[in-house]
Amino acid sequence: MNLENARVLENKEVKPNFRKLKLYSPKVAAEAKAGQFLMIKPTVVNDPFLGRPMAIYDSDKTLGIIEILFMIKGRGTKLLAEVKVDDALPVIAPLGNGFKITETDKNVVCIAGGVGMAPIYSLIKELHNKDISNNIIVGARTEAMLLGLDKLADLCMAVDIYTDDGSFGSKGLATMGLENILKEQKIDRVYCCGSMIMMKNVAKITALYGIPCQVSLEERMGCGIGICMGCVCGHKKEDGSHGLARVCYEGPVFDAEEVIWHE
Amino acid sequence: MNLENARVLENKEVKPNFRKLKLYSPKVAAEAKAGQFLMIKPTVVNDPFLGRPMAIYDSDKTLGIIEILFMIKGRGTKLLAEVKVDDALPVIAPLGNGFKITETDKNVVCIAGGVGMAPIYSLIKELHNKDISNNIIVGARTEAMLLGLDKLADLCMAVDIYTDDGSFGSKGLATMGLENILKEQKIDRVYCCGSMIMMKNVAKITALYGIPCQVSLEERMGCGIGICMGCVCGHKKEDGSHGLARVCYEGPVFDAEEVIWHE
Amino acid sequence: MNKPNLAVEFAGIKMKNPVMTASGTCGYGRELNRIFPLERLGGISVKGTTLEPRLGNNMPRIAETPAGLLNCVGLQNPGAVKVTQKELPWVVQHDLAVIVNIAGGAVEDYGKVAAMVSNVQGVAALEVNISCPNVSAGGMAHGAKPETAAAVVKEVRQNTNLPMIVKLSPNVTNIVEIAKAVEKAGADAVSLINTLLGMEIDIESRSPLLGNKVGGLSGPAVHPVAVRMVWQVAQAVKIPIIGMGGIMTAEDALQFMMAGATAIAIGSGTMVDPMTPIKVIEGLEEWLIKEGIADIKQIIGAALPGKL
Amino acid sequence: MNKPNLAVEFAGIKMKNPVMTASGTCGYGRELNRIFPLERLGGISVKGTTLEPRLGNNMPRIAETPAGLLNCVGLQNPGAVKVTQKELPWVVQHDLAVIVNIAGGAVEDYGKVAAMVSNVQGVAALEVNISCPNVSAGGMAHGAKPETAAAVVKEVRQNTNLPMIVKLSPNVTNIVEIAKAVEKAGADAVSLINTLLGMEIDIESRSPLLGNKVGGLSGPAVHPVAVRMVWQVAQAVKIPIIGMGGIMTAEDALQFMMAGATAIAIGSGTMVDPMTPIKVIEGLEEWLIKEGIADIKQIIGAALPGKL
Ligand SMILES: Cc1cc2nc3c(=O)[nH]c(=O)nc-3n(C[C@H](O)[C@H](O)[C@H](O)COP(=O)(O)OP(=O)(O)OC[C@H]3O[C@@H](n4cnc5c(N)ncnc54)[C@H](O)[C@@H]3O)c2cc1C
Ligand SMILES: Cc1cc2nc3c(=O)[nH]c(=O)nc-3n(C[C@H](O)[C@H](O)[C@H](O)COP(=O)(O)OP(=O)(O)OC[C@H]3O[C@@H](n4cnc5c(N)ncnc54)[C@H](O)[C@@H]3O)c2cc1C
Ligand SMILES: Cc1cc2nc3c(=O)[nH]c(=O)nc-3n(C[C@H](O)[C@H](O)[C@H](O)COP(=O)(O)O)c2cc1C
Ligand SMILES: Cc1cc2nc3c(=O)[nH]c(=O)nc-3n(C[C@H](O)[C@H](O)[C@H](O)COP(=O)(O)O)c2cc1C
Ligand code: FES
Ligand code: FES
Repeated sequence: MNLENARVLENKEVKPNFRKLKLYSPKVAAEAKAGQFLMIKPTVVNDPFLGRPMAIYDSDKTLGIIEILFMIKGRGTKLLAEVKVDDALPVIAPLGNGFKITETDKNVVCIAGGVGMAPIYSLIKELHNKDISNNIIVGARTEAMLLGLDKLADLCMAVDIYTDDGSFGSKGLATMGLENILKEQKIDRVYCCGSMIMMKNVAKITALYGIPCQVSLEERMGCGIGICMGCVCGHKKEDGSHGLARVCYEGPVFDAEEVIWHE
Repeated sequence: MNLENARVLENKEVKPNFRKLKLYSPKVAAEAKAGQFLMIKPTVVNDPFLGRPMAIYDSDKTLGIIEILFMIKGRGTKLLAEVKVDDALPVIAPLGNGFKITETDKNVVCIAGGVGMAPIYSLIKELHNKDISNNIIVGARTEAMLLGLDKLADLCMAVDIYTDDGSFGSKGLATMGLENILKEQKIDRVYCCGSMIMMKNVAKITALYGIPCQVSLEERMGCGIGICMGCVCGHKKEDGSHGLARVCYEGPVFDAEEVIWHE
Repeated sequence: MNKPNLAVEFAGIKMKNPVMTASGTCGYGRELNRIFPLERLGGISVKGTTLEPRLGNNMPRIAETPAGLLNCVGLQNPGAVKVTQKELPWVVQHDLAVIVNIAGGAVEDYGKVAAMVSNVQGVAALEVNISCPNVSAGGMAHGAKPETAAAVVKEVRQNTNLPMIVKLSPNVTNIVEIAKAVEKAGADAVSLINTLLGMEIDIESRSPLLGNKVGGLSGPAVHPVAVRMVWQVAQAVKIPIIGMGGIMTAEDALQFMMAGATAIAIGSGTMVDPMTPIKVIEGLEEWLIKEGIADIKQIIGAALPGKL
Repeated sequence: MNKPNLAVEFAGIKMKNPVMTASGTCGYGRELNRIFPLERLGGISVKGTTLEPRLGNNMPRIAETPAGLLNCVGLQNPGAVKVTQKELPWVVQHDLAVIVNIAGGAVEDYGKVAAMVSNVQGVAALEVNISCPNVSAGGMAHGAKPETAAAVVKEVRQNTNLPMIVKLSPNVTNIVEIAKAVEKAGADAVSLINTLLGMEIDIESRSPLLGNKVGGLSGPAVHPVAVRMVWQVAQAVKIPIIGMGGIMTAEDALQFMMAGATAIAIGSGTMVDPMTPIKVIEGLEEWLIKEGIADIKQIIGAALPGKL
């Protein structure tokens, strides 16, 4: 884990309301694992006060570069959208436990919903490097919210696309794509990051098919480093008892079956 | 009075711990009078919360540029020292009443102590444009705190320089220079901006010689626009009664004889 | 959509929009009127008026704090006679609700000031500041206890027919108790919050920075405390509430209204950017349009229990 | 100049420097120890321990505010048994003052937890959090009144021989009164301030944002209130004070010490930047060197009246 002011190399709009930041941060780039995140602040002063959790979208150890992909949502991301090249942004990273890849997996599924593409893309890259066969499903409400397709194209990866309104790819939910695949192929593992409802449904489907699944959860965070108990989710322990786990510290990636989903 | 985010054109160190900012602000440049000030913030967010009062050091109506000259003192000026070209800084300006110039004056004295040069320089420029003969006295603790000499040289103005430690110019206080001039010449008016103790002494001397004097005061400010009563100084009214005046609104320039100086 | 209706009416006070400037942060309106037409505001609460002229506290009177400021202006004002003769006649010419903030040390002083101010035609209401130290009770604020707060309110009630807003101090264990006490004593509305007592120490001189040592904290820093108090008080009293504390944006103001405030006031925000009240008014209008709400009154108290 | 002496000793607690992490913002130290060696700290106040395990409040538990945050974690902790068996034995291995923050609903619970924790070898002191709602008195905080505060303190006193620090709530009209009451009841030190009660409303959903509706405000926003309270309490009690509230820098910490605090604690500052406590320790040392002060104890209370 590193605490540093990372220099902005690029701040680019990728779609209306979505931007990508390139940051110079060699130490983080060297350590980052797929599914880990960072806490980032748009200013060096105390306004905003808290860091914003953001998945590490991409990292390049050689160049010492990391990327984040984000949606402009509230005040913090609005300010983040306005940072300039050469600004130095406070960053704590990499944080949390990323996706656990099983080297012996033959064929997996990765599902990204909307900006959930951020952690999923770095996972896809790693699976690609490890030559694990991967079915990629991307879902979004509408075409304007489909992210990361350019980067997937650069990796020459085929992608199954679903939009709620049918504006691009198939009309419908990404979970439809998942069911199709599970019906037809032998799948060793499913990975997912998207809205809570999407992840809950993916967890349901994979449980039905008896296939292990990992999800990357989202919660409001205070510290991002496990000290404030601000970001807990309902969690089944190994002994079956119910408790709480910190999304920032025990997560953000959990085995889907450990998660107690809200109704 | 204008409220705007002024773009930084240049941020330059003029002496260790002293910097000059050039800002693009055509409306302010068009309105600014010598001795007026602005409220400026180093960030667009709420940290720091209050604007910092700064004299308008120079302005160029044609180019739409204003300048401030400042000492790095506390957190706000530290942040101001770090702004980058193209940053947009919240500015309220021009504020307060500047120096009152009497067109019929023949021969005046301007005294600047340290960073008090900021408002005095713009006054010198205006007197120069009006062809009023001007004796300039600059005082500072030491050579490293002598400011604006380059700009005065550009105006081809002769300057009497005093440093407390004799590191440059004459050793001693600027008030010594004032007494010398008052003994030798017929002076119509004295203008001064410097430390409180310098201004108080200048006020004493000019009172003794019966020469009108204007001083530019400094006080901690809340609003800078006269609404909070945060910046008052002791003030003699025309009827001789003692009251309070707002440095930001009735000042910052006052007739020295109106000011009730602290002991 | 048509322009949404921003007007509110409460305790007999009519405002074209719910946005006021807070007492002590807008003088009598003269300076702000040079920046924007005062009529744009729903109301103005003028600087606290005391019976005698007051010079206020020693300098420094302002200390910056994280997301806020401390002030110890100390009720500098020309006294009730000059205020009623010179200041109020000017401000009441303008088409906005003019609220006169009154303050005092002794309980009787409040009554006297109230009577004097009530004679001025065009004043919309009194705002009774009970955060001032109670001179006859050892310097504790009038507003610190239900009984002392009620005593001031009763005294003013006897001296005015104007709507009476009572401005509550947040420096109490139980704001609800105080709000109920002033309601019972005859208040027509409450406004909250006044400033939180704070201190900044100058580590160079190793002493408190402000001339008065302690000062009142205001600005965004106090916003969550103020919203909480409005939300609590709104559930306990029937009289309307003016909410304030740290409002910088329309969103900040909406929080107060959803917490139960009928109108809101802006203090520190105006000091930092004098256009803040106008930006808030415009922001409220935009938000109503975006949400398709025809009348701002519909959101008052929306976040109170039972309203979901 | 030689290295200045940063060590402080008070109420029988020895610290190599006056900087602690505040309860609830450092767990039991395990996570921070991966970032810097825990021994660098003067002390640690572990997460509030209750008799029974507690799951805490619903999400969201954190809301950002201007220069601060609201939390409603709600004392999530594994309960006194697990804390004494699993957590404390780990943290007391480290060379720093381990302070165990205890909390409860019923007065007797405090006594029971105190007794259990006091059996753990190596604990330096107890910190009694009296900001929790008093279950047998209708949910008002124990710390809201002198009598109820004193009752908790007496109960704990009977169950421990460890130094007892009492942590005061700032949500009171008169903090001095409470501080005096707990001193009289047997407190060896006081720590202040706990969080200010606040609320943030989510204008999208038109309801309070936090799972518990209200939460505790901390961070720089509260610094001036906390400094003021320490300054007031320091003039009224003889027992030492641990000051906290919004410390981000050595300068912030120095304000507390000049106001009369013997030690200081950092909470929100650590959350935003886990190196904050270390930066503060280093900053204090630098400041002492710059000022030519050999021992930090010399500045304790420097800003109190009569010290100038
Ligand atoms: C582990 C993790 C990884 C994430 N990765 C990404 C990513 O790669 N790209 C992306 O666009 N978003 C991501 N998010 C969500 C992102 O953190 C929020 O959208 C962002 O914090 C909103 O900040 P704001 O200032 O714009 O919103 P505001 O509402 O102004 O924020 C106020 C506070 O609420 C918190 N908050 C608000 N919404 C969320 C949310 N949905 N999740 C968590 N905290 C929230 C903020 O962090 C802040 O503390 C991630 C969240 C988590 C927990
Ligand atoms: C009318 C006027 C014109 C000024 N012109 C100049 C100028 O041209 N160049 C220059 O270097 N300085 C000038 N000053 C002083 C300048 O405003 C302060 O040095 C500056 O505000 C310090 O800010 P800071 O954040 O570095 O200090 P901090 O101590 O961190 O500031 C904290 C607060 O105190 C206020 N403050 C601190 N010191 C002063 C001070 N000496 N005067 C007023 N407010 C203060 C700040 O504005 C801020 O609100 C002027 C002051 C006034 C009133
Ligand atoms: C400089 C200053 C002066 C104030 N004077 C008064 C006053 O005279 N009477 C009063 O009731 N409140 C006074 N207040 C309190 C404000 O009216 C308001 O209640 C408080 O500042 C919170 O609002 P804000 O955060 O928007 O500033 C003053 C506040 C400030 C900052
Ligand atoms: C997330 C969080 C959890 C807290 N939990 C506790 C607690 O369990 N017991 C306690 O006495 N104080 C608790 N506090 C209060 C802090 O210990 C401290 O008193 C307060 O936050 C002020 O300090 P700060 O501004 O440095 O954070 C908590 C504060 C935060 C932010
Ligand atoms: S955000 Fe603090 S524990 Fe997870
Ligand atoms: S700074 Fe507000 S009146 Fe001068």
